[in-house]
Amino acid sequence: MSFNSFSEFLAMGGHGLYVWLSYGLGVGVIAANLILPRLSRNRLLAEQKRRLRREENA
Amino acid sequence: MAEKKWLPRWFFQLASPRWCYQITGRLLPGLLLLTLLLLAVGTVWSLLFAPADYQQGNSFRIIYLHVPSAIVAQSAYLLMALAGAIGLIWRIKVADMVLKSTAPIGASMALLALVTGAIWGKPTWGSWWVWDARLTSMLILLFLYLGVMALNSAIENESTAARAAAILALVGVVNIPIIKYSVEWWNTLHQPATFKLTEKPAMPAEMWLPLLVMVIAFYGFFVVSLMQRLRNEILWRERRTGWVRELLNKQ
Amino acid sequence: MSTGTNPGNARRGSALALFSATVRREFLLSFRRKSDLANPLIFFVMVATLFPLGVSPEPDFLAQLAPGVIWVAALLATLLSMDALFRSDYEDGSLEQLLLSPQPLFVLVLAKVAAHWCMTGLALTLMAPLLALMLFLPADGMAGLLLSLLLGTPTLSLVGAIGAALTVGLKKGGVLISLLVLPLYIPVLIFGTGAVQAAVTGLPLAGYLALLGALLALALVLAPVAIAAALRISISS
Amino acid sequence: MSKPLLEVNRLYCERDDRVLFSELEFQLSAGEIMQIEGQNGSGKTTLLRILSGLSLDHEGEIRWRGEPVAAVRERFCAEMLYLGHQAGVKAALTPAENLRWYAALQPACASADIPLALERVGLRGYEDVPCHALSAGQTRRVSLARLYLSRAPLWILDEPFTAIDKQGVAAKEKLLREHARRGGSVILTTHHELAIDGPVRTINLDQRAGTSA
Repeated sequence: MSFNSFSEFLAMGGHGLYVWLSYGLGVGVIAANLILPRLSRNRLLAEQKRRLRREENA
Repeated sequence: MAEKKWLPRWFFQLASPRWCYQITGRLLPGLLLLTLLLLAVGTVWSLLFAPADYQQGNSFRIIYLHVPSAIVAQSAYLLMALAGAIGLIWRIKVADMVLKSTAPIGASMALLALVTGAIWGKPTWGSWWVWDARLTSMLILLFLYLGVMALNSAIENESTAARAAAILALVGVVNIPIIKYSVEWWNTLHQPATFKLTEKPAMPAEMWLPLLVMVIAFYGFFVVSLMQRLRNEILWRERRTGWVRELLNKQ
Repeated sequence: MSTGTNPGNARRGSALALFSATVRREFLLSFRRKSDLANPLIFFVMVATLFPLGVSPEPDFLAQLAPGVIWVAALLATLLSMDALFRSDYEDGSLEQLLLSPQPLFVLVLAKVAAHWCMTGLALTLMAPLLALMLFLPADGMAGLLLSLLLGTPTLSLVGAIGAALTVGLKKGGVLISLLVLPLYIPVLIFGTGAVQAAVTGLPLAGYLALLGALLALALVLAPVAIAAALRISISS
Repeated sequence: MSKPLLEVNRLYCERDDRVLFSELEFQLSAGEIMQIEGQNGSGKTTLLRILSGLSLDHEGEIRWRGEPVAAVRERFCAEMLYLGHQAGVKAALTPAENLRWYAALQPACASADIPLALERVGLRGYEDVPCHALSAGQTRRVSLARLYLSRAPLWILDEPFTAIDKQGVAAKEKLLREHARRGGSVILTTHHELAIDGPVRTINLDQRAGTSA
């Protein structure tokens, strides 16, 4: 453990802004990359199911 | 070869995306779990337990994001070019889809590497951007990714788009070493070497071990994200085939 | 009437004839449309004019800027002219005939790029001293400027032609081509300006020129293959 | 002449989510004329582009003189003449200059025949007029003059008679007939009723459209 207290951990020895900004962005980019394909998969499946129904009715 | 005579060729070509879809479907949950675990361990380790650098202080911890994303961004380009070559030579549809799916992930990794590099630069160099050789090469890599993505989306016919993007990716991969070399050279001409991003002589184990974990975690993340996108792409391209219809009906 | 003549012998002799026929055709086409010929050159001068106006007319300052400005202007002018390389051939169907020739495609492609370079890259190189004067480039740098442009612009044409071939089937190809090609131009730009700066400060030029030559050799070998493949792909949809 | 010149096996092609044709099979022997029929958008042009080797986006096999086209591409290109939708004529060049470049592309064409070919399509006296000064029909005839230059056995012609007047069409039909009699073969699309005595095979693409399994 490199820190003695939680507030010290947050402060990161004065570099808190930079470190937390970076990690925030990192989490954001990774989460976006994992979640967006999932959303587009759901959209794709719904779309294709609708198309299938349309074709069967036609 | 014998049965190839009476089965149409496209049957064999269809077989492989389907197989690919199924195998990735089986691998994906486990890999996702493993990746999230590694990411969590790596993040906690690098933020809490890794020692601060004696010169850079705690801003050194940004390296644990910057280096893995930079490594993945570069490897992803290699993979993309490889997939492009395979797609061009053997006309394998899945390779085309891998190429298309890799580009956005690689681009986002390059972007992350750039932004974290810039943020790291503020406390270290005193400004948000320095024309450091590594950052500049990464910026150019991002441009190359954007070019491949733009070309892929500009051409409507999917197989034409994939082949064109493959050519561009191959041209890019020939150029990357040249670009890197030229940028490094330019950098030494114009800037006295000060702090180099991630050029540590003999990093102690408590520093590079979490870095290793993060690199592996990022590779895992890349594979998971690639599989997700690839599966979407397969579903889309194969949407009129029997097995996708079945799959849709089952759900 | 079947094949009749022996195509093997005819083919070997005619690749060279085809090269010169294509170069001649390209020249003829450009001289019949003189405005296309002049446009990149005018652009070249205009960009160079913008810098003193936008930055500062101070001679010392401009002299420092000159190598980079001239090289960037040459690079952009080449890029600007690239889109037209295959476009008119694509629109009137000549490109189809070109692709259906039994002759090796890279010869044809090389001929087109060579002709294109003569009318842009070479012309830009010959115009460069004028810009060097306008931007107060020290006289010592002139040789470096001319030699580096002479060796560098063919690479720009070859690499740009890959972009042109990839985007020839697209309506909005003009913008896309710069996005694809500009990152690939960076090494040429770095070594080109490096050569000029070395010449200005009296350092030896040979290393830079050798590197530019190496880039050109690599482009000469690889680019025609890529251009030919890209053309086949672009026309196939 | 027992072996067919061109052999098409299980050709499958889709464009924009639509199957244009699947399981298309035919053989073309020397001396045959084949007309591709179908409504607009049925894939006539696409089929001709596939046969000529311009379009790669298809599945199935095409053989030239018994060998896969991709393997004998150079020979196939030397023995094939393709006339596309666009004339392939440069507006800034004169008819003679256009044909000279074409002759350079196709070594089987003799550039010495160019004046004769231009005379046959009725462009005598226009040799040194830039093509942008010619009418649409005249421009089309410049590209048709290739038929008189070419010694290629296979002609693939996409709407060769557009913008050509009646007499011109009759002359071209005669030319096709002669070409077939000399042992050449032709694949063409046209909106005209072909008036060629002798057998003309037809393939109708409207009946070929199907769905993929």
